[in-house]
Amino acid sequence: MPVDFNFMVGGEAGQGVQSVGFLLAKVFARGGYHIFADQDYESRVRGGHNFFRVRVSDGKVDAIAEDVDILIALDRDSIELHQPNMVTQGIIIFDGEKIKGVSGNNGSLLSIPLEKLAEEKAGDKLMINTVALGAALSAVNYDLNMLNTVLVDRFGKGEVGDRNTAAAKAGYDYVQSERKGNFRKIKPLSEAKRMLLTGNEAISLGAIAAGCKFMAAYPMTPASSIMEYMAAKSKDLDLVMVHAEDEIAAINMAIGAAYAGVRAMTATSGSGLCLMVEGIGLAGITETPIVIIDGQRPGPAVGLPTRTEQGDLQFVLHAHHGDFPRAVLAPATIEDAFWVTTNAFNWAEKYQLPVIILTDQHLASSYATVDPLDLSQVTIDRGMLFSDKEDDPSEYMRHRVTKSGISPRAFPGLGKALVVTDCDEHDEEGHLTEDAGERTAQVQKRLRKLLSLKQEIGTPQRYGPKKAEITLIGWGSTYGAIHEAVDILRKEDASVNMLHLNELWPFPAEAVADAVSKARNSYVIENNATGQLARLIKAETGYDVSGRILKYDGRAFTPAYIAQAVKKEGR
Amino acid sequence: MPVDFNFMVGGEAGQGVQSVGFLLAKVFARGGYHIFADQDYESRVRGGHNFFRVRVSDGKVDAIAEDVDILIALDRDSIELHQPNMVTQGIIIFDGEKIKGVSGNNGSLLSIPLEKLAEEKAGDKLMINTVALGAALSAVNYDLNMLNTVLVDRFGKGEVGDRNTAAAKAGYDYVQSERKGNFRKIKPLSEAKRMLLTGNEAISLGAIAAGCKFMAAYPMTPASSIMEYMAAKSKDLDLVMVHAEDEIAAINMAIGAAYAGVRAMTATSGSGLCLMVEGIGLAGITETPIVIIDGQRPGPAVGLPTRTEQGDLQFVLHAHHGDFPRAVLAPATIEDAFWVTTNAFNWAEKYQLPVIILTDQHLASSYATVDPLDLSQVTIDRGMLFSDKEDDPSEYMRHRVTKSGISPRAFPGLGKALVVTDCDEHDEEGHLTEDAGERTAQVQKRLRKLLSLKQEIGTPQRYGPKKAEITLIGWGSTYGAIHEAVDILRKEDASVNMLHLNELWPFPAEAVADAVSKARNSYVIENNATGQLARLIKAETGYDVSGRILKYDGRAFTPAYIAQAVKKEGR
Amino acid sequence: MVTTSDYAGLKPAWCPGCGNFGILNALNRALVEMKIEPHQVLLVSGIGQAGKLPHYTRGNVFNSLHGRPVPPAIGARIANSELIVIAVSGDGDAYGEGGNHFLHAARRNHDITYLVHNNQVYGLTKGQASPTSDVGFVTKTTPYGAASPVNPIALAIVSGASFVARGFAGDIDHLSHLIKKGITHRGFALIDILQPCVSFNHKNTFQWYRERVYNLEDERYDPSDKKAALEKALIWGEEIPIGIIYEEDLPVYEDQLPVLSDGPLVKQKIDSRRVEKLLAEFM
Amino acid sequence: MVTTSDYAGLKPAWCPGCGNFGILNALNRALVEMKIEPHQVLLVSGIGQAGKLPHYTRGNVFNSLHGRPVPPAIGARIANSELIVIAVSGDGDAYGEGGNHFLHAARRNHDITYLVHNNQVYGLTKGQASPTSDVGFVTKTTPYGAASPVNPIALAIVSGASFVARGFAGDIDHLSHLIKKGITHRGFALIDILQPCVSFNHKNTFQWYRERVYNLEDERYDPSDKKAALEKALIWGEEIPIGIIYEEDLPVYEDQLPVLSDGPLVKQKIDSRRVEKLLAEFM
Ligand SMILES: Cc1ncc(C[n+]2csc(CCOP(=O)(O)OP(=O)(O)O)c2C)c(N)n1
Ligand SMILES: Cc1ncc(C[n+]2csc(CCOP(=O)(O)OP(=O)(O)O)c2C)c(N)n1
Ligand code: SF4
Ligand code: SF4
Ligand SMILES: [Mg+2]
Ligand SMILES: [Mg+2]
Repeated sequence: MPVDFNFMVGGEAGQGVQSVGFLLAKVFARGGYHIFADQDYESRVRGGHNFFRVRVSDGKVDAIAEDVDILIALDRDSIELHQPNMVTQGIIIFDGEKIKGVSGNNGSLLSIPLEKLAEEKAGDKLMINTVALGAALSAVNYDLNMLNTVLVDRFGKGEVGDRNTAAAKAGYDYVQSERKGNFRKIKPLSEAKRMLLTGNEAISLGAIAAGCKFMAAYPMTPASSIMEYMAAKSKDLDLVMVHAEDEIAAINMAIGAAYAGVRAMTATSGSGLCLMVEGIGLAGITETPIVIIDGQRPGPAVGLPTRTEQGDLQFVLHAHHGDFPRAVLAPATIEDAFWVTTNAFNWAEKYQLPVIILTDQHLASSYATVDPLDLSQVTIDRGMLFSDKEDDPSEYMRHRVTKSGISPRAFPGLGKALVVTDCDEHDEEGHLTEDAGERTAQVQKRLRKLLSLKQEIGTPQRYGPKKAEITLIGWGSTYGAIHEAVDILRKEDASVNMLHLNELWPFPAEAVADAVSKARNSYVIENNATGQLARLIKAETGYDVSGRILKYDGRAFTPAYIAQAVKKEGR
Repeated sequence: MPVDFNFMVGGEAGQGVQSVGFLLAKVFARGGYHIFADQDYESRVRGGHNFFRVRVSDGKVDAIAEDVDILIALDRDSIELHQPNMVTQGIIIFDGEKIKGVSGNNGSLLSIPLEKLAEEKAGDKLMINTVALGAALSAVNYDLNMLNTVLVDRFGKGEVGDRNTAAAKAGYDYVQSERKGNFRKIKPLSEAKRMLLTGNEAISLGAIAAGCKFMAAYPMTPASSIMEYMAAKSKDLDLVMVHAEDEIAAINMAIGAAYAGVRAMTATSGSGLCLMVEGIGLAGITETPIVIIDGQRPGPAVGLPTRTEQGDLQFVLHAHHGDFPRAVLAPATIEDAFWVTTNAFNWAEKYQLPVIILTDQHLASSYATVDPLDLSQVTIDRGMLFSDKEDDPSEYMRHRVTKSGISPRAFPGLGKALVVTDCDEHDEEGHLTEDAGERTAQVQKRLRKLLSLKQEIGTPQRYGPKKAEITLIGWGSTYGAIHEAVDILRKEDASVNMLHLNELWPFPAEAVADAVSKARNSYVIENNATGQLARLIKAETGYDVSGRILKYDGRAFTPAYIAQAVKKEGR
Repeated sequence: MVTTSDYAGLKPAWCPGCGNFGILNALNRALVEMKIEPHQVLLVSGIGQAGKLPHYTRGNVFNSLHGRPVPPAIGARIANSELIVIAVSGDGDAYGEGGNHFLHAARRNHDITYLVHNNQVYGLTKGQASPTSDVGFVTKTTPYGAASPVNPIALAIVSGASFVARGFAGDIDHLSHLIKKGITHRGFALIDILQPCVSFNHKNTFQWYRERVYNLEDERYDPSDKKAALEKALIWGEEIPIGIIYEEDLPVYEDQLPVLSDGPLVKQKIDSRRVEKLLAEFM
Repeated sequence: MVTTSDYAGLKPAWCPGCGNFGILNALNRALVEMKIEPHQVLLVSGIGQAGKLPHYTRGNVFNSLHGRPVPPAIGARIANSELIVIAVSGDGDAYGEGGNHFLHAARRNHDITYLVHNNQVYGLTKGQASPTSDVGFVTKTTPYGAASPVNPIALAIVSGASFVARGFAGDIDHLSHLIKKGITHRGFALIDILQPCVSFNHKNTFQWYRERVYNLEDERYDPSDKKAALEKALIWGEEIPIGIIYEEDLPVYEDQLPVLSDGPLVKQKIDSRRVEKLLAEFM
């Protein structure tokens, strides 16, 4: 029987929901399963309601499911809120001694004296999480040893590790003896080695692999964990992460570092990006390569700080006054986030412009299993560089007008060439000018870079039959959900395929025009309120999509939601 | 003989080019002529090269001409740079004792000992400007008394006034005696009372007429003169202008004032607008009415600080993350700037959203004669207001979900209703929420306002025959130049008309689609490098224009330039 | 009569034991004791745990952007000079993102009261260093320890604020007294409040502050002496003075605006015809 | 040998008689005397008359946004710790638009030299008040007179800058000496320079400054005493001290970055394979 099984852990902020969820995911990842896990949390540190969903599958999964097979409910709200999602044979694990008088139709209630067991068997009331974890694994007859090694990896071999394994065992045994294995069995598969990581971790790794040596940022959900990861690795990986006073400083520091010759980036979310807009233009006119990560969340303004949205597309395409080139990328999956990021640094330097990576809270904080990354596939292309040795440094002009629009870069202080640039319009040397001719030449030179950059843009990813009556079009983090929705619909004999973009600007107009014009019905699937990609498609191809499946409540799409919506549109 | 005559004053910054130019314009405006005058200046306080062009016509003019009839050259550069533009019978007035060895084919050289006359007749070397002014007027046999009253208005009746009139007379007499009236004659017309004012003055007057009582801004060319005008009138007109520490503070102060119940605005240019982007979203989500003046200049970044461009269109349409309504207006002429501004305040309050007025350096600092404004035509519509008297203040909810999307406003402290709002997503009361349903309701409510706002948008202005082979499409300050280009082309028997937009968002898609689809050839005329309106048309109508006549060297279009370009496109 | 129940707002989403509760109580008490009704007050806050405070009491509320409570507070105060305007920030909000507004609001001496919940850490975003984190404070964004902190008290004094005080969330009586003084004071009144964050700041705890704070009113201290105030402002470590550190009658920005002497701007009528006289100037 | 001609840049577009010429001369002289070659220097400026300076000398130049010379200067300094990084601002640039960066760069004590051409007015935008305009200074944007000014010297000291000086554009010898000291100093070195603007500031003229400035080196003044420095910082009016007002050896931001001890970041190779060990942590 194929495995596609869903756990959920629910509780208040501060109860360790994240930790239980992560360990669950880890233990199945170690067992060779594919994992997709997402996090739903409020903008508070204690209390409220958080949950963590772990989807365990023996095939590749890139999206979350709505159904829940096993719910670990650390509080009463978790039961009340999520019972409707329980499958009929689902199990709700909770501490009946703490949460009294629970009832309901969906899912059978499996009350376990979590706290008591934690105290008795592990000598620590706070171990209830681990007891629940053991219980959950027991409810699918999973291998307890697998959990033990994960716990030891996490908590060490000392007392804490021991107490955790004891707690896990207590939960495991309790369920076994209570229910006598009267459950479905999920066994570890052959031990395929996969990594389990979040979108933000993938981006950070991509940046480091690409040789990013400088990051400056200001904390903002969901981008903060990138700065935190970079900071944590700064010593070992020889890089610098500056926690700046604000986002304006952050982007300007990164620009300074990039001008001086190191690969540099910043990361933020909508509100912070607003403050970086002037810096984007600074990078544009000084032709300084920088990478900007925009972790989208619902706007406008502070909006829903810990939720997801894809509402920044039109903003990042046009952020800043005047006309100059930029690139906009949007990773489709967690693995893609790694590759897109390495690519971003190359494009930034080859074309000497700002590259914006649009990710979102959903991609940023979801976990997925990823096959080992082949680092030998990472290419580093620093673009055209001026060399003192080959050319006369006294002739160097930072903004030389060339056919391609690309002027070789030199780095200040590394040679004798003086590297001069200016956020005023400048002449070829970089000095400020008001001359109409020089101005025109520089504008054209900068825009010419788009011509070759356009050639780099890959064809959007297609999935499903070449020809179909319905084409679902998406971008960025919705890839997994749309992909799976196609499967669901095709199983129901619909003629559906998918077109998905992870490179948004320069826009692959031809491929999209082709797809939209050929489909009888084309629907954009977007996590925003107006269909920003649909608007972009219209602007770039003239085509109207036939429908927009939009969601802007801050929650991610599920495959089932999309499939349902497509069917509704069809009616 | 119809009058359409062009003066130019050229010289270094600090030589009083602006003052001579303004007085020239004034003297002809007083004489009943229509005036259009523009200023070309560098980003420096002394030196360099500035010029001021004054077009004098007996019919309405809204654009500058390229030809020069009389050039007042205060330095040598002025002659060298502008001689090519002189008409064959043109005259170059200069001080041959200071500027020696001048020659050239275009325009006859009229050397006048300006400095000597200033010293001898007015007792002040610095009066050379006024001497030149007198000379220029003499060269068209204009009424010297008219100049005298203008000088007295400007310099008072005291010694300074006297010396100025003496200087003017000296120049006037010198030319009369030298050339014996051997010139074209321009006589004052019936004294039609018209105002002579700049675009920024028109905007300021519009704001004051609309009841704007609070402005906060940070100086930036070409918007600074709005803050300076507002500050100058703050005492007499009972308003407040705060020179803020930066643009972020400026827009946020304006938002605070608007929230508290007064009409409020800010003004800036591209770089400053970049810093206001987060504030735009704040106004969006808190539904606070503010008016933002964006005086466009060439970008990106600091670009060409004292030049003109229309490069902010796409930026202001999409500035900020997330989806929420806004309005974007772009005055066509200096008179229009007044009306557009009064309108902006009404829309801002009726729909409780940010309204952006796109002007540019050209419109901001050009002068035109405007027929007396009929203030009784100014309407004040403050939108839906909550009243303590009619309703129970304890039931008041700032963000009540209504059919129109508009929730009545109350002002804090004026009644017992508590006015609560938040830049987080909020519930109807204004308190922060993370609820998916409330979020969705608020997004929809805000976007619904666009439906009624759309009804307010007027039909774009048409000029020329209803049907034509060529339609020229423009927006904002290019109105005058395009309008006149149509005349030029039609005189040459071309079949041309014009479609011009001064209300850009919500976009009048139907009218534009109709025009573009009916014209055999449609050309956008835009002061930017990529054709931002063309892009907007495509996005909103799906239609491609047939061509783009673009200019992005920081200089405004002239009618002749456009006519020429259209003919080239046709080929 | 104004009672505590008039100030009963939504249930706080703060962590149990957070210092913010003390500040909320002190503020409510001050307002009640001053007999101010909720509709007379405008609370303008930024984003952060501190920024949520206005939702947990009652009044007019403008919960603004991160780092930006001060400018809208100024705008609103100028628009309606009858409003009691209180801006509320966290330390990151006030001195990090909002540093520039802080400086200039102090310098222009706007007539608002500014409560800064200074927990020396970023609470809402989960524990990064703030501009006031003690030197060496290790967080996920400052693995080598935070740089030397800003000194908000000294900054406010040298910038020109006319009322500069430090409170402690653990001393509600004293804090509510300071808040009353701040509200009564004409001009920019900064109250920087030591606020333990039980979740992310395990250094500057209630205990830590309690062992260090001492009340300036207990010594013969004259807050009108700027030099002495600056000396007090430099004290931080074994001892931490709380109370009014600097207070002076200094020119207030709003007082120099001629129009405000005719009453609140918001109450003044709009009359387009007044522009007539301006039009004449262009003839 | 480095000579003055190495520093001959474009022809300045400043007004004749502007104080900026003195600053340009003093800087060039300092660089020549320190035997620094143009390619070793990075000048990062903002927008304003002061911001144009780098074009009028020679070196690597990053002419940045208004208010933003400091952050890119920091970024560049971290990227290449062998560069001599000098940031250049006007008073509006540094203390208005750029106020927040100023505070925090001082606080973190980054190793750059910061020249602020303080003409107490906005020059390039034609005469509006600046944050340092004397109180009461009437301009088109401050018709009722400017509010009390920021005190850059005091701000820098209380924020944590380790070198704080004031120069005068009319005393090139002294100023060039200060600039040399500033460049040599490790840490954030602010040199606030009194710079007459002959076009828009008719109050604070060469004459006005000359009558007031006195050199701290002429009295027995110890710049390492913070309290004394703060007292000096408060002096403005009849007398204006110039010279090094505060200097201390304080921890420098860049010194705590472990990677910089291996030489400039920009010289370090990119090696993607080093990520291998990180990948293992996710298994
Ligand atoms: C422009 C912007 N940048 C960053 C954030 C993210 N953010 C929200 S609160 C906060 C800091 C909170 O720290 P503090 O101001 O000290 O408040 P506390 O939570 O400690 O009370 C940050 C960085 C944001 N909302 N907006
Ligand atoms: C974001 C932004 N705001 C405003 C401006 C316009 N601007 C250019 S220079 C300047 C102020 C100049 O004053 P200061 O910094 O004192 O330099 P000075 O010209 O006096 O040397 C301003 C406001 C700008 N370029 N960018
Ligand atoms: S994180 Fe800290 S500041 Fe925020 S509510 Fe919890 S204890 Fe208070
Ligand atoms: S305006 Fe002032 S600061 Fe600018 S160049 Fe002229 S004198 Fe110097
Ligand atoms: Mg804090
Ligand atoms: Mg200045």
